[in-house]
Amino acid sequence: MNKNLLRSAGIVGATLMTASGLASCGGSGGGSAAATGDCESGLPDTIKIVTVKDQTGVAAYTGTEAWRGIQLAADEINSGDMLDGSKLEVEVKDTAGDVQTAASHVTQAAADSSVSAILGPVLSDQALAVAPIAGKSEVPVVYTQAGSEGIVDEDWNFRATPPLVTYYPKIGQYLEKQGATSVNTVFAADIPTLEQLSHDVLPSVGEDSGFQVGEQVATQSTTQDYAGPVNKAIADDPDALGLLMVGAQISSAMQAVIQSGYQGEVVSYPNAAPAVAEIGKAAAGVTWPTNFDSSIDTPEVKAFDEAYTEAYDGTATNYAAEGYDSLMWVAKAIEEEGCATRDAIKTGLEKVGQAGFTGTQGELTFEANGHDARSDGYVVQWDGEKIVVLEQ
Amino acid sequence: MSAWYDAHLILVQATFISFLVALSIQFPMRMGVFSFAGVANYALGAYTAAIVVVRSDEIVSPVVSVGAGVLVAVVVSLILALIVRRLRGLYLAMATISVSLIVQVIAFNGGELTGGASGMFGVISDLTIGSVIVVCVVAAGILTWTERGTLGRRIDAVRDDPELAVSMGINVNRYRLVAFVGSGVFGSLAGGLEVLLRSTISPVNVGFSLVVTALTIIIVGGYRSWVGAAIGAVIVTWLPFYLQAMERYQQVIYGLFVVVAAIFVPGGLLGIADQARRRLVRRQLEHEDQEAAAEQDAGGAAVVDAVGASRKEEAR
Amino acid sequence: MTQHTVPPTVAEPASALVLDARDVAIHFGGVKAVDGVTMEIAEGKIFGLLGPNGSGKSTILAGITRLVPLKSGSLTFDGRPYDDVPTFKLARWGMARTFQTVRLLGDLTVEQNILLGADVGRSSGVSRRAAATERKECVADVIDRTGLAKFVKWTPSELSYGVQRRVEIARAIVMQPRLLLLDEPVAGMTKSEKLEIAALLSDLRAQGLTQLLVEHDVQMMVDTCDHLYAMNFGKLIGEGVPADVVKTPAVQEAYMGKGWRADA
Amino acid sequence: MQELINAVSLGCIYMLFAMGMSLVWGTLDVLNFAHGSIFMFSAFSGFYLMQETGNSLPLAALLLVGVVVGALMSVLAYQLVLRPILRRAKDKDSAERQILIGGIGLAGIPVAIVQIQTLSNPFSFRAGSFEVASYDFLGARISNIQIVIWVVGVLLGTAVVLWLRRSRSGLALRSIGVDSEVASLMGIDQGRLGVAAMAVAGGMAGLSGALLCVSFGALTAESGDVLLLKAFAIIILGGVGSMLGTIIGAFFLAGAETLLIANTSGTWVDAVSFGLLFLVLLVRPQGILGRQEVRRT
Repeated sequence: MNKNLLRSAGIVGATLMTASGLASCGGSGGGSAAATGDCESGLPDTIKIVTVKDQTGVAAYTGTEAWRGIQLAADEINSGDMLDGSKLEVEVKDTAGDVQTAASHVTQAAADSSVSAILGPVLSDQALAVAPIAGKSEVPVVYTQAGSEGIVDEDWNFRATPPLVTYYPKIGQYLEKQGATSVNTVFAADIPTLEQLSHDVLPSVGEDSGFQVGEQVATQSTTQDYAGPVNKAIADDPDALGLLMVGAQISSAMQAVIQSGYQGEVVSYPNAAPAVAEIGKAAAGVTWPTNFDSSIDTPEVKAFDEAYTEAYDGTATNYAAEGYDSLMWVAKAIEEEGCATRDAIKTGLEKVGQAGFTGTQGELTFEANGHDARSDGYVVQWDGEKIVVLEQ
Repeated sequence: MSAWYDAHLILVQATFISFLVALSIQFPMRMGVFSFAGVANYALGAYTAAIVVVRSDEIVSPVVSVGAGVLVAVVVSLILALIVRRLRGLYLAMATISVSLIVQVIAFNGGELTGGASGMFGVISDLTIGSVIVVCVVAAGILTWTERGTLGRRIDAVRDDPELAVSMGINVNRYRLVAFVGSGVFGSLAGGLEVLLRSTISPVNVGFSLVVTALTIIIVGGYRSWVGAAIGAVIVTWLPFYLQAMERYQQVIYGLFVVVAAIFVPGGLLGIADQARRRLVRRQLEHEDQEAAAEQDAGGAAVVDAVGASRKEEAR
Repeated sequence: MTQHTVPPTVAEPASALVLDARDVAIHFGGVKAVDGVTMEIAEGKIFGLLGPNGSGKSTILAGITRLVPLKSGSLTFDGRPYDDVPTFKLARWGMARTFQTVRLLGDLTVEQNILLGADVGRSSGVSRRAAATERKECVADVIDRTGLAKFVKWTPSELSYGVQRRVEIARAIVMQPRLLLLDEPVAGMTKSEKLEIAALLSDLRAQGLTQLLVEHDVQMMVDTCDHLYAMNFGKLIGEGVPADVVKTPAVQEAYMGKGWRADA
Repeated sequence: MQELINAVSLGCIYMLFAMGMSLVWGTLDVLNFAHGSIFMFSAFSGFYLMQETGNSLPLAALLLVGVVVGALMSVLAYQLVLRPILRRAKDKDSAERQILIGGIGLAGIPVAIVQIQTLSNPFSFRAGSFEVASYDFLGARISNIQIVIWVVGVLLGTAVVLWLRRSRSGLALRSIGVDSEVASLMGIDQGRLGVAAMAVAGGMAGLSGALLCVSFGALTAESGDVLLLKAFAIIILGGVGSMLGTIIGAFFLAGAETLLIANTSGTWVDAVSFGLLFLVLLVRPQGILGRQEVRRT
């Protein structure tokens, strides 16, 4: 129950990487079959990739969207014959919002010697449980979202989504332009990433961009009534207000801001997109940095959005874009090595990562020896009817 | 076998850990103590073990790290037992849920020590599933002893009728104290072993949902014996796995399953077995009675009378 | 075998009284449920406590067994004051009781219910094994004498009411008590069942078991008891030889002639 | 002043949710763990209806949908699950356990259905014709939905208390709570009264679901869970069986939470409010207005 809420919170789990120096516990129990065989004979006819993401449960929307992106990527790879006649066969396993289920699926996929690589879960707590398993059984796992610390510290683990905190500083340029000198926040303190945004990232951005972070009102994932916290945060009438929480909470918080009559800037983060769209005109002016938006004007985004709209109606989401990029990364790795064993894919992912590539999330570079994605990000704003890109 | 085992390792581990978690609530329940402090004990066990492992420079034996957690949980349980000794029933349940939630919030706010909201990771140890199984077997052995003979009867009396129990010379308060301590031991063992197996722990893992899981295990399996907890742990761990074939509707099916169990299997699956056994014994007795009536004279007739009276009683 | 029900002499009693309850008062909020009652229970006799519903009989039993606290007064058992001794210890000292309603454990068999009484831990044996053997013999003996041999494997819900009550008495007797408190043991029974119980109690007295019998069946009290206390509104309204006590105006009035004349 | 307004609004919300749960717990011995799901699903039904018909329903219609769906679900839960459990249970303790677990199982079903339907996205009544607006009031701000919640809270709170105290059926219901055996001897039809009580409880859950969906801006499939635990705390705090106790408990918790948020770091809110609950229980083991069980042997 409580846990469910918190899990839905984990979606945003993007975190600044800190070199914590943890040794990987990688054992030497690697398997031995198709996906772990040799590369002499080139690529097999089919390469099996297992996707382990929430299709039901509290975070269903993240996993189902990511799966859509992955399928689009697979279609493109297979129909475009990118892998020299060899086909990707992607399969999805539902974690149902449960850590244990996620870990169990990864263990099974790892034990199945025909599986070449795994696309890992989106929630940080699931990813944290999966990471050591990947290390132990020596199977490459590529995550989207899942931004907590400690995930890609383990060898064999890769992340295709730039952690939120790495591109969030972009909001500084916007706030500076608006002449903001004081910023207060309301944030969900039990979500590591959001706590970090409020306590560390915003204040340090402020030092460069000329604003100070004052009142920071901590709330919990169990908080439902935002009238109190919002009123406390706007008591000294700051120039800008940061709203950093998840799911229905962000709607509640915006509702409270609108009711309070607050007139300053409101900044948030990518989770705000569905909430502002729901609220409509009253939410005009809410601004946030993001790694993807369907209105961004690059050829990659245009093509992806078109394919998405054709396949599923509606506009592409960041989760779908991340899923797409993650499989593309794997395909590029296979292409690079000309081999689809687990070892080769791991090496390929590292090589492609170190070189960087352009995906739907823009120009991706990778840190941690090619394991962890980074991008510049964009700043977007809800104008009352649609999302417009301010900083590209 | 080995391939199957490798693929299902997580579920096998989870079964044993769930068994211990369920015991942390079932053990006090058997003594009539409706306490959910087991979840708090799980958190204490897990965090203590994690802190010991992560903070020390050398490799710590699981005996030391898990043992430290058990020690902390037992001390806390003893103090808690003294504080809440006036509370009964759902009031006690609520008070102990409060304690569990407070422990969770402390974990959130523990800063450096507990890793705050992100929790702790990299809790590396050489604990094997074998040791976990040994712990479970030992626990089951000890519990078997408490479920039989004099001690078993006394525990039944303490649960079903505490006033009767004291009138029979049983120190009910001491049993209640033992109930809390037992909950502390089982809960902290579950937490400590789990964190060493999984290498991570965060406040998310020690919330109210653990209460729900443990309760479901106990009710589905049966609350009167550790065997019930074992049956429940297997079902609650493996059923969702096999329900995956239902895809999106697995949670709906699972809910229906629990509802049906609650209505039709009040004593849990273990209760069904018990009932069947009893019915068999009764049938045997009746058979003997009939033989006795046929063979004996007036003395036997009186017994048959009494039997007849009790049958009428039953029919009412 | 019968000697087993005679409690082993623990120590030389300081007083001839098994139970001495002096000026006992028990209040619930503002209600004076028991108000200054004195009872002296001497060894080897059956004492009766008579009174209509709500007169405070059961409450004083609860006070004597320390299930409810006293407002004032003092309690002595075998010469030892026990105002701050918990109920379970009292049971180990040798105070056994039955309850007004049937309090059998539904999940246990008759035998297991009776064994619960034998578990009390007042063992006088030298070794544990000897104690266990003694206990076993005692249980077998009691089951035999209470006529429950046929029912040992049954569960309470399968028994008639009368048999259930007999199981309760058996459970109390196997505790080898020094004093047996019986709270309305024949309420709701047929006449023949009542006679059976009365005979059982007299038999126990013959073996030297001191008893305090709480009832409102006047006839049975007169027939069974050696000494009678009568209560109403939380106070004693008479005591002495049973046949005399029930004839006093106060008792007659309390009972409005009901049970007594009808049964006489 | 602003804190007071916020606290009273939150208190009314807690009260509306907890009263229904308290009603059936105190009278029918049903601690309904599905109450939170009923709350959530009622609101979702309004949302679903709007989405499917493409209508922008007015607030009154959404509230009505909430009440009807809530009452229906609650009665169904009682007739199909909770009542059979009560009938089969051999004693009070086992009934308590089975009811608890039956409720937990039940609760999971609507949550799972809504998760499937929404893919766990929040849902809201924004497409409705009701516009949230706020006004300055004695130097603080109050919104129209807050006013609606106050009015509904006061009216319903009073109505339920009066119903239980004054009306014939209310008194009969209370007598079931005190002693169901005596009540049935007195010729009280427990089945029909039980259904009525469950309908009232479910209706209140549905109403609060719809109101909260507007007031909080949006709900998710799991929104009921948090409230459920709080309502559990509130009822225990006030004392099971006492409606007035539940009302006091609701405002106590709301007041404590609002004060805590205003004056401390918000991360300790749950710890402090459950800590307070814990302390109250230590001083008064039966809750603030709970019946002290006097047991005469």
